[in-house]
Amino acid sequence: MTIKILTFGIMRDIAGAERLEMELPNGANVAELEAALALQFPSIRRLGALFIAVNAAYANPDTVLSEHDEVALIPPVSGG
Amino acid sequence: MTIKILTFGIMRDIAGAERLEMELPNGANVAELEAALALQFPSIRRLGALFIAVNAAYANPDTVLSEHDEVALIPPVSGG
Amino acid sequence: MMDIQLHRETLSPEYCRQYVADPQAGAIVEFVGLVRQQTKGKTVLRLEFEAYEKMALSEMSRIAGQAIERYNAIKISIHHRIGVLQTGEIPVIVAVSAAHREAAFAACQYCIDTLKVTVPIWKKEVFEDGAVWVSAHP
Amino acid sequence: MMDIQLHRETLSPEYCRQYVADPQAGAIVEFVGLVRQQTKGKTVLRLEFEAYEKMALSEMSRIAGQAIERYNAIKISIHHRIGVLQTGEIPVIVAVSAAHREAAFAACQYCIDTLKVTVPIWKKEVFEDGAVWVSAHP
Repeated sequence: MTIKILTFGIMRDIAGAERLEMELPNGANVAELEAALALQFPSIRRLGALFIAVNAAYANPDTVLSEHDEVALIPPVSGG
Repeated sequence: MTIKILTFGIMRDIAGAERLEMELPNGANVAELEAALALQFPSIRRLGALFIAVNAAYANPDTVLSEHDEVALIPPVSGG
Repeated sequence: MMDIQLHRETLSPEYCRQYVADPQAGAIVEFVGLVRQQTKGKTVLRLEFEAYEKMALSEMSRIAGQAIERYNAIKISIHHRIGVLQTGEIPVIVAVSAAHREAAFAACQYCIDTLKVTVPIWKKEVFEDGAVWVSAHP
Repeated sequence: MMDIQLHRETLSPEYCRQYVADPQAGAIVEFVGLVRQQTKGKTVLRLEFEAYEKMALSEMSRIAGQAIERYNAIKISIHHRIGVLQTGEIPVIVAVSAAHREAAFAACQYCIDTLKVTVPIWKKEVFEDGAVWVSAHP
């Protein structure tokens, strides 16, 4: 399946794009997405943290993804 | 010596006047003033507290008074 | 720097906030008191504040100076109302600026907490069936 | 009740304070962030804030809801700026009303502390010699 991904902050600089698409096996979860991202963008490891949001809420590693989800990469926030 | 005294809040109601004068021996201190006040106005004992200010600052019991001082009776405050 | 005032007219939170703004400040915390309609279940008609004005100003200045020193606050503005206040009006404002928010919160809370204990201002609550000097009796 | 907004234009502390005023409230505490001239000794030219807007609004609403529940706050207003900000401008406002001041202070501090940890908003500091995403690296 194709997962559509939004990028923000430094993660957008690392990805070089506002939107990514990644191919994952059907039924893949957030942990598998994280592993695929770390392979494609090794500099993610130097971030303080990287959280995944699914449909605008923080997701757990075992959250299962589907093609209709809005997935976002959330590097360390710095609002306020 | 004659000590001029300002009253505020409930202490003004107890004293029945905005200003009092009390006769004290020369060299009397704040503790002696307090004792004289308690004799003249027994209901002071029912207050939560009564502080004495001398020249617009909180005074200690052993602060010595003089006729030129501005003395004020400070019942429990409730500003804010 | 500090700005300490007693007023007989409406207090202005905008004024106090703008006073404490500063190029070095990353945070402003402002406390605004309000006269509530009810106290302990009884309807308040109005409040009457009186102050030993000279000493109230010097005590508020002392408190602001302590807060600047202890918490490294940059600027503090404390305005207190005196006279008759209706429900919804503002009896007191404390605005504090600091480089960081923790200091601004701590200094603002210190000022209002200490003001309520030491500043010679007295509040009379007026109800339909009488009036009381707040805190007068234990 | 809560009022949660993201804005591209100047934020208004007056608006937020007036939103939270309430006949049951005895205290309003308002936190106002300011863009400082200097950070870690370097002169900041400007800040650039970006947000995952939909999620930022829902996270700020969640935080306000928790603060109302935990601290018995009455009303909360949280406004956050996005886009380009100059020195002295306001990136964020948190205004809270409560019956008593302790709750208003605690709820306001909870909201801004939590906002800084969980709300998906990112700040880029722009200096003469470059720019950094704040907090990106440990």
